[in-house]
Formats: sequence, structure tokens, C-alpha cells
Amino acid sequence: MEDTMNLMGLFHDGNETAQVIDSLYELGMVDRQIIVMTGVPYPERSLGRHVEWLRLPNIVLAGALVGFILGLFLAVITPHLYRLDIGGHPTVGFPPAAVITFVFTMMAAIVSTFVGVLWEMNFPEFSPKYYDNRVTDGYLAVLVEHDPSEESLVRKIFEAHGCDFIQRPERRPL
Amino acid sequence: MVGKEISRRTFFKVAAGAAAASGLSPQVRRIALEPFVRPPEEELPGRATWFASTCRQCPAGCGIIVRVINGRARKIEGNPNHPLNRGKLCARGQSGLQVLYNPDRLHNAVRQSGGRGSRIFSPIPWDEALNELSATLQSLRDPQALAVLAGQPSDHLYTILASFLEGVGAPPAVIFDLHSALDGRADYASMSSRWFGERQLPIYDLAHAQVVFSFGANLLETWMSPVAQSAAYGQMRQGSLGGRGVFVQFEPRLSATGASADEWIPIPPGSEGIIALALGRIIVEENLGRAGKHNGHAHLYRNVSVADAAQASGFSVEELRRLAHLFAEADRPLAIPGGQLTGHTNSAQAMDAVMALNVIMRRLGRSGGVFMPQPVPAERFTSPAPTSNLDEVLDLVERMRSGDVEIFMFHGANPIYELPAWVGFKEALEEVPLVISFNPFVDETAVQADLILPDHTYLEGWGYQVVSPSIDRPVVSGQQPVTQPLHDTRSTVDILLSLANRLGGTVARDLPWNDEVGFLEESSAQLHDNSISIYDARTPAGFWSLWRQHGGWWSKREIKREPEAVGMPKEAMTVPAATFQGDEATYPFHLMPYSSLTLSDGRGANQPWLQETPDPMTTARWNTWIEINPESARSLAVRDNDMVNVTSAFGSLQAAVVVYPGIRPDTVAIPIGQGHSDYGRFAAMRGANVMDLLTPSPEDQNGKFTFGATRVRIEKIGQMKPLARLEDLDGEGRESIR
Amino acid sequence: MAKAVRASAEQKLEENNRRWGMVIDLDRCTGCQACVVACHAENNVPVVGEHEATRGHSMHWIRIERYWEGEYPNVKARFMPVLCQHCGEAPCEPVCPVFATYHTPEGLNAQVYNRCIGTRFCGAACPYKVRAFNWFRPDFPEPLDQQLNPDVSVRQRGIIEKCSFCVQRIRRVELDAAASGREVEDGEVQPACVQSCPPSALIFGDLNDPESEASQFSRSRRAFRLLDFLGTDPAVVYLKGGETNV
Amino acid sequence: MSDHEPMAGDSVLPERQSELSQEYRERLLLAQRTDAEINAAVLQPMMETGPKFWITVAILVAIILWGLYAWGYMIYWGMGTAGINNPVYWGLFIATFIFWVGISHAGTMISAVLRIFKADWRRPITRGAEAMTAFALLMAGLYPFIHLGRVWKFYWMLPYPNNRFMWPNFQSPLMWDMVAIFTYLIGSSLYLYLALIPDLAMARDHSVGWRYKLYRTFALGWRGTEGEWHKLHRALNIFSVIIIPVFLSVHSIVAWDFAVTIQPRWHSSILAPYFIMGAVYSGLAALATILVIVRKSMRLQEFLRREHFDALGKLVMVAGLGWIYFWFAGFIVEWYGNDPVIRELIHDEITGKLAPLFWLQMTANVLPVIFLTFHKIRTNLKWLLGLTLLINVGMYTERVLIVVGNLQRNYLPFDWGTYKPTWVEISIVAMTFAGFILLYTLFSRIVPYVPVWEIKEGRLRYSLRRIGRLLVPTAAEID
Repeated sequence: MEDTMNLMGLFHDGNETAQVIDSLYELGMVDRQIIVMTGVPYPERSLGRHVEWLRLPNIVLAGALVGFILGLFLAVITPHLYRLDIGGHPTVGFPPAAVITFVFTMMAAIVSTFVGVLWEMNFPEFSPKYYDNRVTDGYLAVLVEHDPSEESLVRKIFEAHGCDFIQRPERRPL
Repeated sequence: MVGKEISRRTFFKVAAGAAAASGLSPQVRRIALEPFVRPPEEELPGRATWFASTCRQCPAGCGIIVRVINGRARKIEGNPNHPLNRGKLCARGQSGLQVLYNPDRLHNAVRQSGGRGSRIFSPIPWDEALNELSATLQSLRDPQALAVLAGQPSDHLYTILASFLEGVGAPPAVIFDLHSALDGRADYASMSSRWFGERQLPIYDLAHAQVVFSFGANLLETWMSPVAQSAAYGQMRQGSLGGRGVFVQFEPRLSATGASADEWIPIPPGSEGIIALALGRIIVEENLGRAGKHNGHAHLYRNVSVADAAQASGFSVEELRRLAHLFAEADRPLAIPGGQLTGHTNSAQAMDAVMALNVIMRRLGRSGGVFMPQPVPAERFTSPAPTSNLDEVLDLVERMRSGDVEIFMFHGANPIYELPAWVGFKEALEEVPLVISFNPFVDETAVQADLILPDHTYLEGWGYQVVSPSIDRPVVSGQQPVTQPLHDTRSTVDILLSLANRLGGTVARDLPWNDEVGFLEESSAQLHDNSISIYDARTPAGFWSLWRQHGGWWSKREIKREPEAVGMPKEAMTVPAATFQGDEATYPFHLMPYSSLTLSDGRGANQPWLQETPDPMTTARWNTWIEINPESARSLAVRDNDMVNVTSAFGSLQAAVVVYPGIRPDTVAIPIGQGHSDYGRFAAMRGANVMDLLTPSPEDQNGKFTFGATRVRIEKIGQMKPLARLEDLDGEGRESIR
Repeated sequence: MAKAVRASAEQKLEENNRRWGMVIDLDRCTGCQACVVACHAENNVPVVGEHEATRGHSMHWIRIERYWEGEYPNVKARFMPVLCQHCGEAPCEPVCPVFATYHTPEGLNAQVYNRCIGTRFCGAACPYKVRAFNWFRPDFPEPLDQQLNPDVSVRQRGIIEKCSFCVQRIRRVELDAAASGREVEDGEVQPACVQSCPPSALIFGDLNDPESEASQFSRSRRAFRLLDFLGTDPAVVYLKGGETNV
Repeated sequence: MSDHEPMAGDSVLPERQSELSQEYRERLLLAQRTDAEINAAVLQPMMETGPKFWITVAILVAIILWGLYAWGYMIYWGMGTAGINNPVYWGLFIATFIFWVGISHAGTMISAVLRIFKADWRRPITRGAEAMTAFALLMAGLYPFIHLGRVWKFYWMLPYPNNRFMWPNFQSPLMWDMVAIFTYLIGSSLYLYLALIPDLAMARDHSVGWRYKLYRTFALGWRGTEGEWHKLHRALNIFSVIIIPVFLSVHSIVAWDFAVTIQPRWHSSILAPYFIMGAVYSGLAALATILVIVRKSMRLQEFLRREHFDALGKLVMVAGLGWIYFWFAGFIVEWYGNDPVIRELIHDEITGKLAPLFWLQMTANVLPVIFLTFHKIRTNLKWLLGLTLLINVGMYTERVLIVVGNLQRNYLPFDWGTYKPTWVEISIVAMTFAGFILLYTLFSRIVPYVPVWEIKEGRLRYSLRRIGRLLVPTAAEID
């Protein structure tokens, strides 16, 4: 905590923000140090940031697989575990099993998507974090974690690109 | 798993123990038990005992066996050994449990403390009731002032009652019930005595007949002995003889019996005899059949004109000839008169005309023909309860009305409901100072009684009945209690015996028995050591126990007698046209009351099973309807479920319309059985009583009950009353959509 | 021990390879309704009363259908008793989510009341409409409850019930036969309707036994099955009326 | 309009220009707003609840309580208190069930399908549509319970090891039904919620008191970092793809409830696609109805503009054409086949007892399709409201016809029946309608009804470009 400081600048323009980020990169900052918060989803890469690789599709596929197996288990295996003689008629049929397996696959995929995305986002997360309410009012917030020595440089970059507010952010509960 | 089993088994043990402890408590309440689809072997809910007895739901006297578990009757089935019904039983017989367990039964002797018609009853101890009764009987100035009406009494009751009345010097009991009246039993007895010189009812060998012509007898529903006749019908249809019998029904309305027939001949009401004569004339004239020459019978038909008959009945001569050929050219033809036929003014002549067909075809004493029953070979069983003619009933009413009757007792009858309103029974009853009912239910007549001394229902009581009309052998159906009496009721026979004892004198000498069981045991002993008996024992006591075990006594072999046509008419036969009450212009429709398959003459109306069971033809339940031909319905602008006013010269009622394809356009039919004002929750205030419509004809005074001789008119009211029909009206009664 | 006995008994049942079935001779049937009341009495089928009967809530496990043919005066009415057909390929069975209705090894279409939750799917699927739903609590005003057959459970409101071919009677006969080490004889099992039928229009027996009376009749020239074209393989065989067997 | 009058070409052009540009002006109006203003415009009506609102809520609650009473009454006394009978084992309950499942379909259709196809006009209406899906499904989900004869044993349908040693029968379409509806309910709820998180964060930043606590809890700590947006987008795209087959399967399975029986007319392979088409049709119509009402009551005129209703109207029309097509495709085969039973059923429907219902169905489902071909009617909200309501009356009638009509007529005319609903059924059906409206009303006051972030995103991605005399919007969808 002592060796780094945080500075947050609020911008109203996306282009300027992208340039700020470029300048910060030039300053030798790395992705980890810069957090951009927006009230609007900017298209990926529009702010010049690289896109991180997601595990989400894999989670969904894994979930779907679990659902498939569960469905298959319920529709095909359990009737044999709970044996009931229904006069020689089969207790398992392909079409009903297909329906059940399909629906369970889908159900598991849906749930795993939801759980997966929350997992990826580390949600829910209510601990205090750097944030500013004005983000949802349309400002783009650039939060920079920097060496205390770099503060003036960062401020300069912010001001140079028409930063509306520059502040030392406070951690606040979200 | 183990725990589960033990707990379940324990539960059953506990249940069984509780049952044993409480004895009379119901074993099954509204608990959903484990279904019996595949129970563990050990779980049997009690062992069943079967008791043989006799069905008393109609006068036929079928043998029943009753399944008794833990002291409670659970199911009635036909007694498989009984020669009459051979294990079969009709809907009404099955429903007997609901007489026994009817929630509206009287629980003890009661006095109508709020006055007649108040329906306020207060219980009285039996001793008090009997004391009062014997005191009143003793104080009777003239024993002739005691009048008794019994409806369908069991033969042992009749015997005791007859002795009792004779002993006290009272006039004999009037025996009348609507069911027997609609069967035409009294008419039948007269016909039998005219033709064969005895009052026994003849037996028709339906099972072996090849062509059956039934003139108005609904022999598969309520007439005489429907179970035995249905069994015979089944045999006639697809029996072992190979050939399939032909069945032709002559009646104005297609009854369920007519529906089972191959042909339904919709004859005008009251024309049965005319048609039978015409058929006979054709047979004799054309010398049809293989029975030999008909010369000997030609004189009978001297006055018959086939053309006139054709005109009167609305059928062509060709049609009558076709029927005559059909009848006469069969190997074993059989003509049966009865039922609707007996409700007309010309019933006696019509029955003769039909019976003559059997005679000219030489069907007396032949297989598939007419027989006379062999009497039971014991004196006690040779005088079964007769059926009174209507004139005796009218005479009783007259005596009551003129104040000659001081005590009126009735048993098994419900005259206020069963007799036509014109008889005025209720009004006459008001002139009687003391009215006593022995019925287990508060019916319409009991509501007008001062004292109700309820008899047991037939499943709790003793008795016997000589089966009549009989079957191929003499049969005495025995009746015994299958369960303890449910309530504090008392057998009427026992009451009579104890009254006799209190009164002393002749009557006490004539009726020496302590109770009815003593009487029955002694009666059974008369058949002990009889060579034709189905069973025998060394001692009378052993015999009596076998009697109870078998549910009566019967011969081990067939004994049928060939009737002797001693009363063969010497003169030419004529059948006058039936006359009808109400002129045709004002009352355009013939009214045809018919006994309901389920409720019979109305005594079944307090049994929910019977109420809920659909009428086979209309599928209607729980109410009264009037059947109208589609054409007539169109001209009256009425449709199904429309309420109409049905008015006769005597009275009127309301009923819902059933558009009925199987009825003549000039006839309407109303089932008997509903329209009770009392008789318990299931019967009361439901539909209308068609007896209120009947209009007296002059013939009634001569003893003929002309229930078919009324004309009515029909007016649309403009209301609807959806009948509880099982069938959907939109289906239009079609078999399939194709 | 008990379990072993039971298991062997069950095995025996399966080896029997029975198919219970009924033959209904329409030429004998007179529409007399004896079977209807017998069924009510044997199986504790409730009575619903006039109001509910009018609303289509009546409960009969067997009913006599009456068909009109022709117009007056050449009109005919014919009767046909219809009860559960105990289909070999029953449309009602697979649709039940809880196996309340299922096929027994002896060819019965069984309804297990305790399993039923009342979806009424089987009723909707049944082409014969022989399934009765308990629309209300069954009402047996005292002491009418004493008429109840203790072999048959009284059904709760909200479940389907239907003809069981009087399974309690079948089972009793089978157990009695097993106890005395003999085979069940033809005609020994009689459902209540068959037992009561006055003209003997109903015949019950094992259709898989070529010698049984029912089986012989089912091969009659007069035999047909109700809505046979649906492929439900009913175990109830009707014999056409109006003609002879030969 | 007057395309067919070439002579008047010049004079018409400015008029058309002004009319067209009105829509763009509406759009521009929004474009000129700041984000803060948009936030306020969405949040303001949520927070203001006047007496009218509370009266509405009170009435709805009253209806629901009455419906609950009716349900309790039915459970206590038996299903017979409802009008269902032998042989109409299923009645209004199942018909309403299908209706609600059908309504639920438009939400996903609008939201997922249009998201996949990147249709820009979906933005303001997705949330309303998704909420409709969730709540309609909640109501639909009640019916399997309502309809059970022994509802207290409903859990016997759940597959879990139990002391009854019974496993549910997965061959039963009811099991498929249960699983599919549960899946769809979960899917649509999660889908709704996922897209809601950024807006909850927005609401959190602009509220105090219980609302703050509520929004904070459900915003899960959303800050709007690039990573979060990126993951959200991915998740939503995956969701959109997964939920479409689910939505197709749900109504197919509902249709199979009927089609797997051998009842005449039910036993048909067209039933499933027909049900889906009908579901989309009725769902879109219901969405239009709801949007018109919400727009008025929540003053969202800026967001829900004529262009949206125009597009929605077109979709309704297309779905309507599809419904007509499927109906006819099924009908002509049945009619031509001339199977006696089906012939009888068709006769009964078209000329018999059910004819009033049938003709109501046809009128209410076909007429709007014709009307909706006109741009002026599509953009006239009163007309649109009336027509879409009519469609839903028609579709409800269709459900009743399918369920009741085919149950009261079957193979044996002796067993036919008639069906009249009683107060019990009507009360319970009214309860679910009131329940749906109440949930929706409360939802719209608690949660931003318009997906603010999606609108802002849309605003970010399009601009107006002048082509000749016209201002044309151009959109950038680079993902």
C-alpha cells in the first residue's frame, strides 16, 4: 500500500480515454495497473486494451456435459435402479430419454453459464473497492495504480486529455 | 425395509385387535389403505363368512349369499345352489345392503308425538308399545275394526298374520304392493284358475323356447322373476341347443326387454289381446305349424276378423301373417302375456287370447312351453301369500272412510305412495283412530301413522318364501339373519306372537310359538325326511341347520307338471277394445307408467346405488322423466330436458322430457319410483309420482288395476331441468361416429 | 423368510404367463345394470348424487352404453357394457408420471391409488373413457360406510380409479390355490360383474390359456374388440349380437 | 400512403420526409440527452408511486386473495368444484397453462433471437420482454399444481430416492413438461437477471434507503470495468444461443402432452410447431399490449418509440401469418383425410356447439394480421393495443378449443361431454392474470424497466448520416 498510489480520472469522451491509456502505456504502465470503468459497454479494443482470454465457454461445455450425463442417468439408468415390472413393457424409450437428456443438458448449460460468469467476475464481491458513482452517469473512469513518484506524470496525462475530474479515489463499499 | 414391514404388520394386528375388541365398529372408514394389487401374503383383512338367505327386494324370492366379515354384511351375491337364480342377482338384489345400512332407518320404536304428518317422533320402549297395542286390541269392541294391509309379506309372516287375524276375529289382511300389481300377479292367478283350475302362477320354459312372443311382459327387467328369466333368456340366445332363439316383444314403448328382443312390435296400448286373437285366427285358418290339425280350436276364433284386428292395431294383414308364420312354424314357440297388458281394461280377455296361442300350438307341458309348478310337499308351504285384487283395497279404503276401522296396521306396504291418488288412501286414513306402521323406514304412509314399530330389514330377519312363479322344481327360499340387527328393531312376527300370547284365547292357542325361529324350525321339520329333498339329516334339528346353510329347501330333481287346460274356453273368444280415461281431444296421449328397472315400484328409491344406476334405455338417474316420441316432441315443440306439465283427467305432474325414439307417437311413458315426499334423504323430494295421474276406470271397481288406461295431455312449461343422464345428448345415441 | 416366500410366489405369477381377459356376449346382455351395482358394491365405488351426476361427475367402473339404430317404428336399441379394456398397449400407462397406472405381469391394467396424484392424464389419454376421477371426497353417510368391502381401499378425493377386474378376487383365488398347491382353475376367478350377470353375458378367464372358456369365445367368429383400429390390444372381447357362434 | 400516385410525387416528398424524420427526431431527442438525464428519466417513474398505483395494487391483491381462496376451496372440497368432468378431464386450467407458456415465449424470442441477429430496435424492449417471460412462466408453473388432484403429493413427481421406492416415470410427457418448464424458468430468470446487473448498479448509484440496499445486494459489486463488460457480453451471447432451443423445446413438449395421446386431432405431428407458432404470436402480441400500457403509465415515450412498435407490429404480423399457415396446414390434412371422428370434431367446432368460440378464434387471430400490414395502424398505439388484445383473446380461445373441444368429443359418442367452467376455475384463472399483472407492475417499479445500459450502448453505436435528402441511421456492431 505504501509503495503505490491510486489516481482516478473521470472522462466524458471515449477517444480521449483511449489516448490516455495509450499515454499511460507509453509511461511504462502495464494492464494490471490500469482499470477502466464505464457505464456503457465500449466495444472491446475500442479503448486500446487487449482482451483477456475467458474460461467461460469451457465452463459451459463442461456444465453441458454434466447435464447430459445427469439427464442420461435419470432417463436411462434410474428406471433400472428402481426396477418396476410394468407387464413386460420397456421402462426406457429412446425418444423420452432424448427429450429428458436434451433438456437436462440445456438446464445445466444455462446454470453453468450463470455460475461461470459470476465465477469469472469474482462475484458477488461486496468488499470496499475504488469506485465513483459518476461512472453510471456517463463518465469513463480511469483508475491508475502508480508509484508515488509518477503521480505528476499521470496527472499531466489526465489533464492533457480533457479530464473532467481528477481525484484520489477512496475505497467504498459496493 | 424391515422396520417398514414390521410397522405395517403391526398396524394390521392392531387394526384386527381393535376390530375384535370393539366388535361392531366399522372396519373401514374413509382411510385409503394399501391397494390389493399385490399385497404381502400375510395381509388378509379378515376372513369372510357367507350366509345364505333370500332376497326381498322384489317378490321373486331369489336365493342370496351374503358375505359377512367381522359381523358386518359386505356384499350380496346370488346363491349359486339356489335353483331359481343359480348364483345370479339383479341390480336391486345387489343393492340390498343399502336397505340394511340405510342411514334413514328408524333406530327404535317411535310414537309420532307431534301428531300425524308432523314427522316428530319420540322413541318408546318396546314393552310400552306392545302393552299399548294389546290393550287397544283388547278394548276393541268389534274385532272387525282391525284392518291390516301387507305388501309383499314373506310367507311366514303371512301365515302368522293370517292365523292371528283369524284368531282375533278380524277380517283377513289385504295383500297389496305396487310391484306385484304391475306384474299383474292377481290377474295371472285369475287366469291360471280359469284355464288350469289352480291359482298357481304358470312357468314359462323360456330357456328352451325357439320363438318367444312376449305381450307386454318386461321379463328381463322387473316382471315376475327377472333373474331367472334373464338367465333363461341368455340360454335361449346362445345356449347349448345350438340354435338362436327369436324373441319378439309386443308393447307400445320399447322397454329394455324390447331392446333385447329381435323385433319390437309397437302395438297400440291395449291391443295385445286383439293381435293375439288375430295371430291365432291366422294359425288356425291356415293350419300352420307342425303341431297337428287345428280343427279342435277353430271355434275359439270364430268371431275373429284379421282385417279388423289389422285395422285396430295399425298393422297390415301381411305383417300379422308374417308374425303368425314366424310363431307357428317354429319348433318351440312360446307366448307370454303380462306386465303392461294387465294394466288395461281388457286384460283378462287379452291374457286368455295370448294363452290360447300356447294351447293351440300345444305348448302345455312341452320343452320350451308352459308348465305348472309342483307344490312343495308339505302343508305349511302350500298356501303362499296371495295378491289381492284392487277391489279388496278399495273395500278397505271404503271401510276406513266410513269409520269402520279403528286400528289400521300395515307392513311392507306404502299405500299412500303406491296406490293411485284417486283411491284417496290418505284421506281415508284420517278416519282411523290408530294407525300403526311396521316399516323400517319413515315412508309416506308411516308419516301418517301414530306408532311405528319397525321390523328388521330382510338381512336381519327370519322367514321363508315359497318361490312363485317357480322354476323347474319346488323351492322354498329360506331367509335368516346375516348380521345382528343394527338397531333396536323387532320382528313383526315376534310382535304378533307376543301379542297373541298377551291376548290369550284362541289366538294364543293358534300361535303357540315363543318366537318366529320356533315357528320356522317347526315348519322346516315338515320337509324332513322327504324323498325329493336336496339334502337330508337324521334329526329335524340337523335338517333345520342344513336348511339355514342352504338358504332354504328345494327338490333335488326337476319336477314340472303339464298343466291341464281344464278351463279351455268353449265359446268363441273375443277381446273388447280397451277403454281409456280422458277423451282423446283433450288428452291426446296414452300414459304408460312403467316400473323402473332400478327403483321398481319406488321401494328402491332410498338406495343410492339404485338411484345412481342409469336407466338402461334413457341413462337417466335420480329423477322423473317422460318419454316422448321424437315426432310428438316436435309437434309439442319440446326437446330433451324441457320441463312439461303432464295432465290427466285426475291430476297433473311435472317431468323432464326425454325424446325417446322407441315409443309410439300416441303414447308417453313415465317411470314409477320417484316422487317420494318422505322415505329418507335419497328418495324424498325427487321427481314426481306418476300414480298421481292415474284416472279411475269403471273396471277398477271390479278389481282390475287399470294403470294403463289413462290419457294425458302435455304442455310445455318453458323451464329446463337437465337430467342426470350418463349419456351425452350430443352423441344422439349413436354407436360410433362412422 | 417371508420375503423369500413372497419372491417365489411372485416368480410363480410371472411364470404363469396369464393374461386375464373378459368376453362380453352382446347377444346375451340385456342391459339390466346388475353388473353396475355389483361393481359399486364390490369395489366401494362412491355415489355422487343427482347434482354431481348431472355435471358429469358420476363414477361407474362399468357402464352400459345404449345405442339407437334406425327411426321409429323400425328402431332398435342395443346395449354394450363398457369397462376398462385392460389394453395390452394401454395409452393411459406411459403417460402417468408416477406409475400410478401400470401393467401387471398378468396383463392387468392396474391403478395404484396410493401412487396417484391426480394429473388425469390417463383419463385424457384413454380412448374408452373408462377412468373415473374422484372429484370429491367419497361420502358414505353412516352406517352406509359399513357396506364397504374391506378388501378394497376407499379412494381419496383427487385420484383416478377404474375397473381392476376385481384384482382382490383374482389375488384371493390365486393365494388360495397356491396355499393348497394347485393351479387356478378356469372360471374360478369371477369379478363381481361376471358373478352377478343374470344372463351370463360376461365370461372371465385367462386369454393365454387356449383351453379357457373366455379364450375359446375370444376366437369366436362373432368376436370383435372395441376401437380395435387404435391398436390398444384390449383384453375385453365382445361377441356380436344377433347371430350364432356356428 | 400514396406510392401509387406518381403524379403527386414531388408534393408528397417533403411530407414524407417530415414524417420520416419525425422518427429520427424522436431518436435524436434521446441522442441529445446526457447519460445522467437518461438515468433520471428511467429511475424517476420507478420511484413515484401515486394513489393510482396503490389502488391498482390493492385490486390485484384482492383478486389474488380471492383466487387463493378459490384454490383452497377446490383443494379442500375436491376438483369437482371446478367444471371439469368426465370426459373433459382437463379444462380452463390446462388451457390457461398453455396460454401462459405461450406468452412466455415472446420474451426470449425478442431478446435472444434479436440479440443474436443484432437487431438494434430490440434494446428498449428486451427487459420488458424478458420479465414477461419470467412472470408468465411463474404463472404457468402454478397450473401443474392447481391442476393436480392431490396437490399435496406433488413432490412424488420429483426424482429423489424415497421411502416409496418409486421413481417418476420419465416416459410421461408430464415429466418432460416439468423438467422443461423448470429449465426454461431458470434460464429466463437468469437471463433476465444477468442483463440487469449493470442497471442495478446504476440504480444503486442513484438511490438511498431500502432501494440502495436492495440494488447493492443484487448488483453484486458491479463497477463496470472492461473485464466485467466483456464477460457479461460473452455470457449473454452464450445465453442467447442456449435459450433458443430451450424455448422451442418447452412449447413442443407442452404440445406433446397432447400429441402423444391417441385422442383424435391431438395425435398430430404438426401440433408442436403449431403450438410454437401460436406461442410466439400470442407472446409478441402480449408484449405489444404490455409495452403500450407501460409506456403510458411510466412515461417512457422517449424510449419506447413508434419505430419500436412498428417493428414489433411487423413481427406480430409475421407470427400471425405463420400461425395461420400452421393452422391451415394442420386443418387441411385433417379435413381432407375425412376420418369420421375428426370430421365430427371439425363439424362440431365449425358449425356445432363450439362454433362461437371457433369463429371468435379465427376472427381474433386473422383480422389483426390484415390490419397490422398497415404502417399507420402499427404505429397507432390505440389500434395496436386493441389489436394485440384481440389476438390474445383469440389465442386464449384457441387453447380452450384445443383442450376442451377435443376432450368433450371422442371416439364413442355415448361418452361425449360438455364443459362449463365454474366460479372456482374462473377465479383461479383470474388469480394468475392478476398475479402476472401485479408481479409485472411491482417489477417495473423496482427494477429499471428500460435496459439503460443497452440503450446507452446503442446510442454509442449508431450515428445519423445524411444520404441525399435523408438522414439515415447507421449502426456499428463490432464485437
